[in-house]
Amino acid sequence: MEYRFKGHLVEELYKDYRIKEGMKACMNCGVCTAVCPAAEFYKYNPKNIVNIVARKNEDDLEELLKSDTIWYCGECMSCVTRCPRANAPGLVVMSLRKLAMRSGLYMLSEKGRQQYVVVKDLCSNILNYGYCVYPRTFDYETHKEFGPVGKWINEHLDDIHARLGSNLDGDGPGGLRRIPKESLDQLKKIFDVTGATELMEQVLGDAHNEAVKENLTDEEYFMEVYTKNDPEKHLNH
Amino acid sequence: MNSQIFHPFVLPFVLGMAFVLTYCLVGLVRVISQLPKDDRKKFWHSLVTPKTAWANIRDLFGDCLFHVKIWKRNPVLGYMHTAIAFGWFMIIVIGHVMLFTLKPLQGIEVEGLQGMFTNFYYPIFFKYFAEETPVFAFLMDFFLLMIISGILIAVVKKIHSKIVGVKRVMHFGFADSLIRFALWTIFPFRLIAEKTNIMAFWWLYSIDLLIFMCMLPFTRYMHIPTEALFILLRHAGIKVTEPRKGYALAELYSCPSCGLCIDACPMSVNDKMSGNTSAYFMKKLRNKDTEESQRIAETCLMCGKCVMICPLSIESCDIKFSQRASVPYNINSDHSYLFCHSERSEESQTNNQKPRVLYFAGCMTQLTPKIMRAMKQIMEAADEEYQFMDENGGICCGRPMMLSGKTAEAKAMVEKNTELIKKSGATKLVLSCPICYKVFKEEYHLEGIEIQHHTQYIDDLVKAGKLKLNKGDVNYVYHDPCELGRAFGVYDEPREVLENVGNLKKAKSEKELSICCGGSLGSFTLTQQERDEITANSVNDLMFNNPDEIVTACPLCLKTFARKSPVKVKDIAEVTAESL
Amino acid sequence: MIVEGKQKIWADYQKDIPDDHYFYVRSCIRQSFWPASEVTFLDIVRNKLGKDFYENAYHTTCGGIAYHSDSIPQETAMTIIARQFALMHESGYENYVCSCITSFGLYTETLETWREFPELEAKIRQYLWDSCKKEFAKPKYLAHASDMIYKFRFDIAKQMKFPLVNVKTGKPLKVVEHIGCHYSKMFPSKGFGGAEYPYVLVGMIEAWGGEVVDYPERRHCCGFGFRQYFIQGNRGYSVSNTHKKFESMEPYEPDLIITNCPGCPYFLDRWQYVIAEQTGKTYGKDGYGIPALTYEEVAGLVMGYDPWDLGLQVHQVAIEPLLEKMGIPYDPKKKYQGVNGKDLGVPQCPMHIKSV
Amino acid sequence: MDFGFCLSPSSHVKMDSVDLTTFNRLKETNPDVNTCIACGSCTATCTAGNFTEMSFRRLLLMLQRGKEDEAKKMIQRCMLCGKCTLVCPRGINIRKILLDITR
Amino acid sequence: MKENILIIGGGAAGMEAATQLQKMGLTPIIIEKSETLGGHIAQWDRLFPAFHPAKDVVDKMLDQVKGVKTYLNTEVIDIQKDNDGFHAVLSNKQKIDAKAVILATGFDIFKAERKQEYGYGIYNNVMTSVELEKFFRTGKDERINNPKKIGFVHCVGARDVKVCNTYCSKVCCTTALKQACEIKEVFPDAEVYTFYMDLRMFGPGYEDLYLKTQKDFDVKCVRGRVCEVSEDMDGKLVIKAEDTLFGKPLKMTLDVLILMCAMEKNKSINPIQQKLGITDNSDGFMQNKDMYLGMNSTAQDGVFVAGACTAPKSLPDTIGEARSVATQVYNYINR
Repeated sequence: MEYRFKGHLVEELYKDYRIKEGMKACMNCGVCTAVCPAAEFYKYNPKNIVNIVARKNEDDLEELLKSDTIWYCGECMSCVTRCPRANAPGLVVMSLRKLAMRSGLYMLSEKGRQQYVVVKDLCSNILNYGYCVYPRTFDYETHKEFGPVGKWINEHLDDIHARLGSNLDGDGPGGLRRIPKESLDQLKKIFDVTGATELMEQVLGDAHNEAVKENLTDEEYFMEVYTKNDPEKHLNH
Repeated sequence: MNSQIFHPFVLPFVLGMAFVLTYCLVGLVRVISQLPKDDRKKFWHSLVTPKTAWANIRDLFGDCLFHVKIWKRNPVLGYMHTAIAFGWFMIIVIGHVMLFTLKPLQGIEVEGLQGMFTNFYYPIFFKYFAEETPVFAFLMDFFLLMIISGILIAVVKKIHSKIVGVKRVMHFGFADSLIRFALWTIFPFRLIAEKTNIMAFWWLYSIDLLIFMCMLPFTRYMHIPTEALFILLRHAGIKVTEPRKGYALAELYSCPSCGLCIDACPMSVNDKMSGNTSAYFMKKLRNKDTEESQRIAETCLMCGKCVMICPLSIESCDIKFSQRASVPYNINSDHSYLFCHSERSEESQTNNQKPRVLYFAGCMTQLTPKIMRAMKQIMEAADEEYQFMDENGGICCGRPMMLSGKTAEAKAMVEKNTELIKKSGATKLVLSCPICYKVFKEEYHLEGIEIQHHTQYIDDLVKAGKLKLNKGDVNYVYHDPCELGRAFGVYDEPREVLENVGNLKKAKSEKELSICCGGSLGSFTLTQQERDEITANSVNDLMFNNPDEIVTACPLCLKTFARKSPVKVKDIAEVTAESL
Repeated sequence: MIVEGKQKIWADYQKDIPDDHYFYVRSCIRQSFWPASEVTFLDIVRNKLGKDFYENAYHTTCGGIAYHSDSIPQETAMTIIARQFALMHESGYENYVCSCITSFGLYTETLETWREFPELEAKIRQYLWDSCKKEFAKPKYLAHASDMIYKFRFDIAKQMKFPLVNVKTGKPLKVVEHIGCHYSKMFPSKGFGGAEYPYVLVGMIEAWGGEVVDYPERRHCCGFGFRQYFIQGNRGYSVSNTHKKFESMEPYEPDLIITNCPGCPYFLDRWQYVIAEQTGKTYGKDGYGIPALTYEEVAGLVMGYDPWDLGLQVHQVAIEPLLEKMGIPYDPKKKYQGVNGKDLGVPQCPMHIKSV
Repeated sequence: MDFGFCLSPSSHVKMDSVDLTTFNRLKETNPDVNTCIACGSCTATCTAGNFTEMSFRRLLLMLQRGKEDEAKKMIQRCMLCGKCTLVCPRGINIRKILLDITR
Repeated sequence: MKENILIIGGGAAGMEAATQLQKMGLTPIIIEKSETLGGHIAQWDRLFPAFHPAKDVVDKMLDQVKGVKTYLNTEVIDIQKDNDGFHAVLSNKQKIDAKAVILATGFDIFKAERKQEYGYGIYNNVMTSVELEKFFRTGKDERINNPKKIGFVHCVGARDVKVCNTYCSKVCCTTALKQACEIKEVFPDAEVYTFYMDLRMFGPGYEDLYLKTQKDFDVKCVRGRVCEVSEDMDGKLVIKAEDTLFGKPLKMTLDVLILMCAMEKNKSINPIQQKLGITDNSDGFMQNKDMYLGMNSTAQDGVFVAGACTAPKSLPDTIGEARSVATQVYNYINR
């Protein structure tokens, strides 16, 4: 299969500052796995990931980038505190994820393809509103755990924020104010110069192509990726 | 001479005899009824088939009376057994001849039931009731003395077994000691009674016979009547199916506990382990001590030396296998993966179309890569079209699974290997491991494919002039692997090959007497230390003539000896390859 | 438990931050889910304590959530942060305080990475110039808003009306403190009390009369996990981790949970509802659940703010049992009202977890 | 209500509640089960391991960590060839143990 | 030839060096800051690998140094070097001239509370290997109440960047197994677990001890570093680790947890060490010339080192070094 950085995955990975910072040498003591919230529930072992990265083997790395494994981490960084060799498995995972996305290998795993959802939601929130999370795009129907109170909040969003002192979509400072256009423009420019726009367009493009392949609309594909949940495949019994 | 037709002292004998005959009859019916239907048919058939009938007669005399096999091993013991068995047999025969040729009681005609009754005991107490002619008297005395001479040897053997060349003897309980004592005294009492006619000795003689016969079924002396049945069953070609039923039962009771297998057993390197020998196994199983018999069955190395040395050729290993199989293996072995993962083996088959020789190294040989390398060199030097079946790892031949008594479980492996071998199109299968060799020979159905161990194969190549070997001046000793030597009689081929590459020295025990290396997969429970002791003993035996190198033909023997040997241990393939 | 041992560690992990003149940066999650908390924070520091906390209308998200969801490159997040620093610098401030823990972690990580790799800082400086024509100065002091409340905890205690005490029994309330993972797990020295026994919330609880509960899974993550929550199919991870924490704290019968991360109270609150819906199990007394509050809400409560001004009605777990324990008066009718008593209806009652 | 996800089972080895009946029984007849140093020789040489996940050292751990079912499943793969026993540096009679586990 | 040799430290290294130097006809002077000679080893109950009583060894050593001039409760507070040799000032104001100085200042035990996640000094039932040894000696420790489950954590304060000790402390593995056997002797019904990363059984009979630990004492060795310790409602310790050989996170409750604390250089000697111009190596121990032929020498001519002041060492190592330092000093004096 063809993908970007083929034959140069290791080289590319080791350019990432997070690898420089978080990948020293592992002695396989297992403290990261012991404390890891993901290792308890997923077929996941951060120690093994660090070992594969340390091995610098192109084939192993390709396998890893193609797999669901790197997408189980919750980036809580609890592992960072404890590692006796000052590795940061959490940071290593972040750089792996970035490489998986840039190389296109992320599209080969169920959990990797989910990047479409977060990239689409979070980047559009940032570029449109200047916030990662924005209440008007936080919908009860797709977040049932928001609960009856959440449903009530969604239904009376303006009233409740007004009651609680937000400056929802207002001018000037204050919570949830409308970010001035010049600031939004600056965010867009930052996205452009730092590669976020490129990454975002790539992910949206990959998803679109995949949707076409699966004979789905982008929206249908989005919902499929958003809801797909196969416990047997991922859970660690 | 007493002019009576009856004296009460005959009663103990009559009782004893009646008991033992009844017991044997019941036992006979039991054994025969326990045989599987087909086996029973075979048995009846064998009795009337001239060939087997002749063999029966030959062995009944040869084994039961003359103990030919014991003579071969140890003439003193042979004489001892013959003297007692044949002597006793003869005085019974002569007694009967006298009964019918000489009128025991002149003037008194005893007929009908009473006649049968008196004829029952007359031959046993003949001298009391009748006069012998001088010729008969001489014969009787001769055989009686012959028996007593045998008994004297037995007494000596009991007191100091080494004098008669036996290191270890069985240890028996009270019952066995008592019956032995009875046996030893029967004939001296008879002699004294006959010569002195003191009534007390006639009584003692008869009571001894009662003791002997009443205890017979419960002691090792049961082998005397059972042996005859066993010989018949063996000649009928019947095999062991269950550890304590039918044929196995006949074998169990045929074992005379002579103890010859104790010295032969490689485990007899110390007192504790000598308790694991077949004689004890048979005894425990006879006594229904399942726990102990299971333990011994699992400890046995299955080298087959006890079977080889047994005067009766009792297949004790087969009984041990069936004993092992009697313990359930609660795992449904699943070797279905073998059939999903065949690509690997097929891969290596594509590069060579229809080879003449298919080489299967086997699991153990994978642990001794030097054998594999040597075999490759040899086959290349001989310019053979060959294919290496398990160069990248293969499937077990199935023998270890069978050794544990899991015949059905082994089938999956046999099937898969058969499939691979047949697919290769080769006409000859060469194996490096005798363990594999045995199972391929016995359990695989590879019609049209010649199966050879590499010793045979190399020998063939040398004889065909395909291999030119340079003779060196190294002194070799050859160790016969159990499953190549004793199992298939492959003794000469390796020796001939070695004669071509160096000087062959003799081991102390060779060929069928060779001592297991101690590494055998046959044993499940021997600890490493115990195995090491066995190995050390076997190495000592091989080092008898101070060879420079030990050569064997089994990867497992090679690995095992390497632990303990003071000199280099090599496989015959290695030695051959070095001499190319 | 040997308290002296902890005190020793707390004494070792004290960071030096000034108590005034901060450039205040909001949190995406906090302003969306707990809008009144930020309002309360600013009210306390500005009006009750008279401090200078400046908010600039042009500041944006730090991008931390997108960064930790692997949606934007590290350079993007760093350049957004550099822009925020530039705004601070332009506004004449040197001290930077943020409301979000993810932000706090990211700011710390960024500053540490720049320290270790100055060439990366130079690169970001260039990016910022290329995109915004701005230049930044790194803050002299970086703090999280909970650090400020911790620092002012005794000042707040002086104005305290309702201590963390059960008015019926007179005993201190049992309080679970939950620290956001990114507060000090990556850089233990950057948080009050370090990574293992953080003091930032414990200090507040102690100062306001509560009793701290130390349960086995105290240090465990709430389970947010960024992408593990944002994608519905992954939420099992998130709820399972919260579940694990509640199972561990349950025997201690805590009265309330106090958090310094804006996300954690959302998960600790809403997952109690989900666990109840899915398994029928509720934590806390009488099936009400255990309230999980922000430190601003707790500070507001002890200082006598109206519970509905503090936004306690936007929690799914009912707050009333806690208010009653603390003896805080409240008007049940006003709970779900809008501005000027506007009728906004009442949320539905969940199946298992009780509401008043 | 269907949220589209649910609580996941924990994979932690809970040493407090592990059932060690089989392992303890095994230990009585084979005290050397305790002496495994997890060097992996058995796994590396395993004939069945060439095709499957079969690994004796892991199997012993499974029994000690309450995964008896998994262990029994793994044994099904074993061909009893005994190579593991030959290579074990601690001289553990592995084949015997494998047989005993099943009894 | 009655040259004074100043030996700082009256532990195993100092005592043995003094014994040898005296036999060579030199005049060793031991300066010991505590009130007895013997150092750490005198606080020990039994020695690995064969459970030999430490007192035996210490008593013999004490007997051998009987004739050596010894200052107890005394520290060197100043030292100068000139062409005549070294001039030391003791804390009792006394001045001593010596031709050579041996630093035999030994080690300190890693302060277990620095490894915060293990909760030493916070959770009642977390104790150190040194405290356990004291329990073996005295039979008393309020934390040990007929425990049913006991855990040992290896590498506490060693092989750990987070506490700035990246070295292996060498003796803790063997000590842990020794102590595991001993506690099993005291409480045969208890389950004993050791959490290790590598079991470094480097000496004669040590691997046998390991085997014995597994086979005869049924101590369960789990490969994985304990990650965190917490206390439950009953005051028992809940630990988390990964069973790395099994590849799964593991959780268990223990009654007592023993931390196998590493050796660190005894830092109370720092001022004198600085005055003598001897630096620390990257592990924080004293820098000797090299680790092969110059192991007893330092950058300062006439200043020698022996024992655990240069690296974590076992008792036999230390005695060996003490003997070799004596030879070095003798050659130095007679150069």
